[in-house]
Amino acid sequence: MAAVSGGRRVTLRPGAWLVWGAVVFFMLILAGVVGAVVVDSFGTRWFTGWLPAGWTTRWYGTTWREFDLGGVLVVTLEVALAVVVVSLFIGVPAAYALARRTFPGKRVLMVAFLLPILIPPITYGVPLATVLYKFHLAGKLSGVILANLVPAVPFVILVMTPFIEQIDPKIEAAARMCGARTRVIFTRILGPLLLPGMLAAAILILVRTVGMFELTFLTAGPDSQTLVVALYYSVSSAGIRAQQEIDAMAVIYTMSMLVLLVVALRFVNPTQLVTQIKERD
Amino acid sequence: MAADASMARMALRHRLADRGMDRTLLLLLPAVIFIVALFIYPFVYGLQLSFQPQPGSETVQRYGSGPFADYHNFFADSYLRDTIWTTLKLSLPAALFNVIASVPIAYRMRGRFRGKRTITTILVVPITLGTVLTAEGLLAFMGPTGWLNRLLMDAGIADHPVRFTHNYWGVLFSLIISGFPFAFLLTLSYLSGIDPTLERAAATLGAGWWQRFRYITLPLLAPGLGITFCLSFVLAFSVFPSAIMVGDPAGQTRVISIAAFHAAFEQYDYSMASAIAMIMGAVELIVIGLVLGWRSRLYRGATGGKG
Amino acid sequence: MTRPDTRISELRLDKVSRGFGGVPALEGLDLTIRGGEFVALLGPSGCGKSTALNCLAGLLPLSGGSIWLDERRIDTVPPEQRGFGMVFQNYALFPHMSVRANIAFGLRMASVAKAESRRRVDEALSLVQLGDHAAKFPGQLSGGQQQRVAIARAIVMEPALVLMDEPLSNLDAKLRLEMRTEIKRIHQTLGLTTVYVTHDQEEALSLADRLVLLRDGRVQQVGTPEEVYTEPANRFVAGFMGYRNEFELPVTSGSGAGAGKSVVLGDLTGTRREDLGETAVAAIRPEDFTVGDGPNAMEVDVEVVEYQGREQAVQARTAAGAPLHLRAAARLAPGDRVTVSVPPERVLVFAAESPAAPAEVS
Amino acid sequence: MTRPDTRISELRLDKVSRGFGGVPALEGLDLTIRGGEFVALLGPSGCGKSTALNCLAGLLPLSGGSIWLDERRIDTVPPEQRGFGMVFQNYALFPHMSVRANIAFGLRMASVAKAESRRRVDEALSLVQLGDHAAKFPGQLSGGQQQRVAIARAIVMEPALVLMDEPLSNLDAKLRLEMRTEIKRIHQTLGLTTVYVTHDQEEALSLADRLVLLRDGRVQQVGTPEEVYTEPANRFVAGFMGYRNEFELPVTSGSGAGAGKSVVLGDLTGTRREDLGETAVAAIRPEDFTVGDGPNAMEVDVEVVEYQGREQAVQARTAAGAPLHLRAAARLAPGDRVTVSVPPERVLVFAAESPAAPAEVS
Amino acid sequence: GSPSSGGGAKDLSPNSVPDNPKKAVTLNIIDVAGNLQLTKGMIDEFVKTHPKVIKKVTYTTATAPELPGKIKAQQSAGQVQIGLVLTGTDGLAAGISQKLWVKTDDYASRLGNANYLPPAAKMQELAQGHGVEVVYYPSGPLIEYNPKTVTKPPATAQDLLAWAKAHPKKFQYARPANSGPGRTLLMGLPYILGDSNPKDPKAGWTKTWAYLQELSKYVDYYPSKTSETMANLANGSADIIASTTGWDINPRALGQVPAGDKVAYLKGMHWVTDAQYGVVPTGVSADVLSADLQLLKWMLTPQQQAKAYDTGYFYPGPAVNGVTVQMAPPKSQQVIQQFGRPEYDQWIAKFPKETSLPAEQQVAAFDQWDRTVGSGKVRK
Ligand SMILES: Nc1ncnc2c1ncn2[C@@H]1O[C@H](COP(=O)(O)OP(=O)(O)OP(=O)(O)O)[C@@H](O)[C@H]1O
Ligand SMILES: Nc1ncnc2c1ncn2[C@@H]1O[C@H](COP(=O)(O)OP(=O)(O)OP(=O)(O)O)[C@@H](O)[C@H]1O
Ligand SMILES: NCCCCNCCCN
Ligand SMILES: [Mg+2]
Ligand SMILES: [Mg+2]
Repeated sequence: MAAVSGGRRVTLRPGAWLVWGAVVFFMLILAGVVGAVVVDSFGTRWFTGWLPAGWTTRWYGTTWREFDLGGVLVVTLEVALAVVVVSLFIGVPAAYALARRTFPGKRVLMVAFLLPILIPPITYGVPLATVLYKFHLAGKLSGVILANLVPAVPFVILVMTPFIEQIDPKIEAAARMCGARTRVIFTRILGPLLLPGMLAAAILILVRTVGMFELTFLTAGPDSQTLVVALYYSVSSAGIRAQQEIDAMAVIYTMSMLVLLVVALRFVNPTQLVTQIKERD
Repeated sequence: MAADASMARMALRHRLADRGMDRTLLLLLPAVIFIVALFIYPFVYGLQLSFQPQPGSETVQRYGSGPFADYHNFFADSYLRDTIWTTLKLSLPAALFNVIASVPIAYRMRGRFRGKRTITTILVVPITLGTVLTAEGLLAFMGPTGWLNRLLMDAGIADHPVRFTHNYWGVLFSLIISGFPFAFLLTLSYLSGIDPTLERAAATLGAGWWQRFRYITLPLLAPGLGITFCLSFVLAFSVFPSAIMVGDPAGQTRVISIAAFHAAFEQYDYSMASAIAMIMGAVELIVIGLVLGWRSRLYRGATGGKG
Repeated sequence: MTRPDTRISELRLDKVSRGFGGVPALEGLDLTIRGGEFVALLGPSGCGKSTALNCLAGLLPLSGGSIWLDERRIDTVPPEQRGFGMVFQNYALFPHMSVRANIAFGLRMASVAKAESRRRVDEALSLVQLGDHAAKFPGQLSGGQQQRVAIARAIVMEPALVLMDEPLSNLDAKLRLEMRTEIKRIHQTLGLTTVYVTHDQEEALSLADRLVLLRDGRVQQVGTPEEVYTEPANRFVAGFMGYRNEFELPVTSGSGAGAGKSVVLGDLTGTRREDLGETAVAAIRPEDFTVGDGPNAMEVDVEVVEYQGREQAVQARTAAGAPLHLRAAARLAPGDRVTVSVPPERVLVFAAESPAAPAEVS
Repeated sequence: MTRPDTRISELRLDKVSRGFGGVPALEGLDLTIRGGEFVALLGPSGCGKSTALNCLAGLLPLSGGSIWLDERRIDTVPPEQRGFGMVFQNYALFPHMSVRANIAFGLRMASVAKAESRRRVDEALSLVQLGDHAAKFPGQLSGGQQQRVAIARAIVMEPALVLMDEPLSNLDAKLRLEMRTEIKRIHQTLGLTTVYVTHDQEEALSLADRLVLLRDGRVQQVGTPEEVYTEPANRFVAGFMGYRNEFELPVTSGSGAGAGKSVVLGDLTGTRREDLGETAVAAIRPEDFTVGDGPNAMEVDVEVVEYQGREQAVQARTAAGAPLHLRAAARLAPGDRVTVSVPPERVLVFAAESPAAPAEVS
Repeated sequence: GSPSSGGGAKDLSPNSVPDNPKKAVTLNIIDVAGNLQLTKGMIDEFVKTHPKVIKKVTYTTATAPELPGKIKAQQSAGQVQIGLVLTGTDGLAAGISQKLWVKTDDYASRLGNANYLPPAAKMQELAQGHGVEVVYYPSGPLIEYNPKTVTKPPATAQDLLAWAKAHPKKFQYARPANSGPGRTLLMGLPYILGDSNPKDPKAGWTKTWAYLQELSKYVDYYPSKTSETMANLANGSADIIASTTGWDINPRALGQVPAGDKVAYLKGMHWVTDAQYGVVPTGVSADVLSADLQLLKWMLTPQQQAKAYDTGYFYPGPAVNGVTVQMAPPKSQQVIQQFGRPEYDQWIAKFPKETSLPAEQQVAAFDQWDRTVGSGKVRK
């Protein structure tokens, strides 16, 4: 609690130095990892040496065209946003019930919610896709969204349950006394209070959805491929592909996620919560 | 009569309410319907597939076509069985490290200071990298001719390139790079729900920063950390692309999903793949069961102060 | 403010019970509240007052009994549909909303028009003297300010029934007096039925039409302030209502069922309130003693004197060694020996086995 | 309990200030507290009492000034090293610890031996009458029970300085009286220096050696209870200390600096407390009026009568139309016309421009 | 997993498939072999010139392993949306064993006589009548080296082993299951080493397995994709790697590998040929199948086949007779001119050509390699 003691002097204890040191170290490694890929994606060729022999942006052009990334990005965005929104809508109320009530069969239910996260999609992906094709949902956006919801909904439930446990039920009681129905309690009371949690869950689901290869692949049609399918293809398909092209695609992938992340963080600060108001200076 | 019936209904309602069953449980309905409709059937399908060894497969040749033949095969063949241990050796340390490292950093990020948002963002950014960029980046940065080895050699710390990739460490690094921000983001959010007044109260009772952390913040954070660990562990346990790209997929990092992938997509033995996937789920369930069991013994409730 | 359209004509609690993990916190509460009545719940800390309010509000499911509003059973109606207002003991303000938004919340729920809502919130704000703090968040308010927001939030709705759980506990005397007057005024002009929990006797006496005395989840006495004050039903109620001095003495005369009101215990003459056994307990308020000779005169030694403005709170000891509390306008000092007296009608005599005000609240 | 080894000989606050976002909550507080002294902070809600305590405890960094403990500057010492105890206005109990663990927390921090710790916690538990609830968690306690845990938690440490922020606000009258006595006893036997925030005048008067009256973050008066009660420094303090009736009248005689204490305002004769201008304000406590003829007699019409046990709180109106509050032992009823009187020494006269008790607390 | 009893995939009888689709179809093509690089030009031109047959094509790319699952899901649901699959031998074989593909032989008359090159004709046999070979190349095994560090390239398998021993960690090939050059080396070695039955990895490859295990001692690690071996060759981490004609020309053309790097073959060289196929999932509509057949036929005309020269990706590429570099698009010609190797024509003519192993044996060989070579690697 540097904030408490450090009214006028800013002191860093050894612990703080250690922590910040580790953070800086992590960031340096990260910069190296990301930097290497970014630099390579702009290099003409880079066999050896600190930097590539020359610079070019051509790799971006070629991958963009080859995979029709414009369309793919739009699809990716649509799928990711839809999955995030729907999974929050389904998951948060369920998490609420699990956080606030103990009832017979709760354990069984918890395991049922855990399984989709635990069991690799290899097992259930094809039958799931079959079901979706049967109902004419697969092969288009809706199928990809539904399939990706399968691990996303449980994920939201798991992440949100502890958050809801943290919130004093008295506050809800007060809202009810003001005439707020359950829906309103969710939108106006719990919603804002749970914002950091929902934001965290949303970001993580976004990342997982955008990165979910199997389920997307199995249920996507030609117009509903997402970026990761193209990316995995470029990485692991047979054939010869310039390393820079893969790197360019990886950078595009990362940049699009980054844009989403930064936008999300602009709107909501994950560290902001009710109690922060109490953190007097 | 009608009054009696309604009385009985009321009484039932009282009893149910006592056991925690009231209309709040309706909120579970969409999630339950969703899971049943889109998961349970496919899952049961996969489960029963795992009990039906594929005719002509290696399993059947060795162990016949009994319902447990695939499981038998898995546990009899050390090449397959060892993948459990190989995977645990990667995923447990990675998940533990990610959770443990995010706690002090998240703890430092409370309160207000300049640049906080920037640091938070930078720390969270790696989740956007994706496995591919992380793997390519690790190979390029830490590879034999990467910047890191160049630096080490130019600085005279090493005289030939140090192997950071294509082994256990490469995969561990990638699990940390992609897993840490995840754990950090969750930890930070869980932490933000704890009323700072409680720590102040502890301070007036003579608790130093470590004690405040140890006895107040940590116990209140622990339920969230339990979940964070579980999720981090699950992510790390199902490591696949990076085990191949930056690991040593034939040896040190032949993780269980490689075995499953191999069975499904190289040998086209879907029932073996299902069996392996079920085993994966079971191993994870055991670990998570332990963690959640421990969690259920902790205090879980409002951490917003005022008792 | 306009009168709300729905008025209560009667609210009936029928054997309302509630336990926590098997331990009863409220047991068989029977109470009928008339529309427009102001009922105060009184009782020692932990006796079940908040539990009773929460049950009324619908926030705690009953473990037994029922609640009827104008012959409609409401104990299974969810709280948001009961249309009651509540001031919580711990305020339970919405931490993420400004003071204004907190107060306006209920109006928003009731879809009150913007302008009208603004007007009513402003009115409520000035009522609780928080006009200047409307834009602050609860975390930025002092304790008393938070409490006032809680009051405003409940009152702005003008609900048919208001439940208030120690709404003034964190306010200073002056403000408390003002708020008390306001609450009374609102109660009267709007005819709001009010159930009020307070630990402040004076508040209860001056505000309420009827008092309900609880102890360990059970009703001890229900009555008008005057009844409860002057004719406490038992030793516990007496103790709770300020009869601080208790003398357990053998009954000399006047015991027995058929006997008159007057009873003599040792050298004390008092008024019988219950059937008595061999020994009985005389309960006397400190302020009923007067310094000087008179009925029931006794000599006491002054031990502790506390300054309390116009009066002194004096702790003395009788010749028999029993401690005695009295209030004195005259200046006394520790060590003084004085004669005090008390009229027999102010000495209430209860059966000894009647429960004392609990030493250990449980 | 044993006496703590470290005693304070003097705690000095030197121009201590604290603002929130530019708005001062405490301005230039100068106060010297002697070791063993019991100081009560009084003032309207939001005046900065909690802020002052938080600054003292080290929980809020000062925005100006300094704090000195026995000539050692401590305002930069972190709270855990100050060794002060604090009862928080909103309790701040540890939700994940049982009542016992909450109380034992400080002892555990101080590495007090198990057995000793157990003993002290038991003592504290019985002090606050919570022996039966030791195993409960804060969320399972009633409001008053929580508050008592907060008291026990601070007191069990026997800290050299205890800071108490409205520690008894949620307790019933009887228990409050008992707890008050306990606090006084602990204070005296252990010689703990105590800074106490309360909104209860009676509590402040009876417990404190000295009162500090705050208003909008500024000290209005520092003095013994008697001084503050009988000789309020200004109109605000008077209003706050219960001089509820204020009459603003032209000064007829006795104004001016050199004049004597007696002053006449219209038909009221009073005692001057400040230099006066053309008009002045006469402040009178409700309980200083007596029904019947006497000095300063006036005829009033009774408007509202509140039952308050032995006495009635009466609201009346003078012939001039001014409202008047009084307390009466006699039975009055609305509509009665009575004569009331008040001795001139109980009519305090302040300058009209002296700040009134704020209508709007800011 | 995949539902075995889907049964939704309706089998069309050859008579029910019209010569021309009733209505121009939208054809969804999925490429799991990188084949579009060679054939996209052919397809696009077909669509342009036959608007009545195909009104629009969509291209999807994917990897071979996951493909059967997707097809099965569609077939079980009776909703086959993929009209044509372009695949290598792996996807082809997986689909055959799981009965995913339409029997194209039933439509031989519609496809016409493809006039395949002889080794290509052998590769077509692997399709067992369930697919149409569209491109072919002789592949490898070749070794590619850095002439700056390797002055005298190994000429025999024993030379290579000795060189690897002398230069530990400098020889590299990628995991055969994931790498064309890797698997070509694996399948070519039995010929080079004179194993008893090069078509039987379990019983007939004694020398090969012994050789690879010995070689493994000097191998640092096995990358999981070929391009990594290429990168290592380029950056100097490796000096000799396994390669094929296409992996030699195309990466140098792309600048992934220094243009000056050289290739060599080992004594006893047999080409292990490779090909890619067009296959049609059962369950497609008659119209789609009709369009597929016309398209495949079109792709096998010499003019279209010439496009398969590409930029050396599958050098040479064409599967049918009578196609020369001169017929290829100018860009193609120019790249082959610059990065191609004149000796390839000689080598192709000179060395015997063997088909790659049938899928089942390949899987067995990969599994054995994984268990005994890949994981059995002694850690240094
Ligand atoms: N974090 C904060 N941000 C802004 N203003 C604050 C904050 N905390 C307190 N204040 C303001 O400072 C003033 C003093 O607050 P403080 O809590 O000291 O009052 P108090 O005297 O304890 O009142 P009460 O008797 O109601 O508890 C109040 O007006 C309050 O609104
Ligand atoms: N959630 C709970 N679990 C267990 N016991 C509880 C719970 N809530 C309340 N209690 C117990 O029930 C009893 C009644 O509590 P309640 O809050 O109604 O008291 P109260 O009369 O409001 O007291 P106070 O004046 O102190 O607020 C208390 O003994 C309390 O400890
Ligand atoms: N959980 C495993 C993730 C698998 C991604 N598969 C990509 C396959 C590319 N051949
Ligand atoms: Mg209560
Ligand atoms: Mg305060």
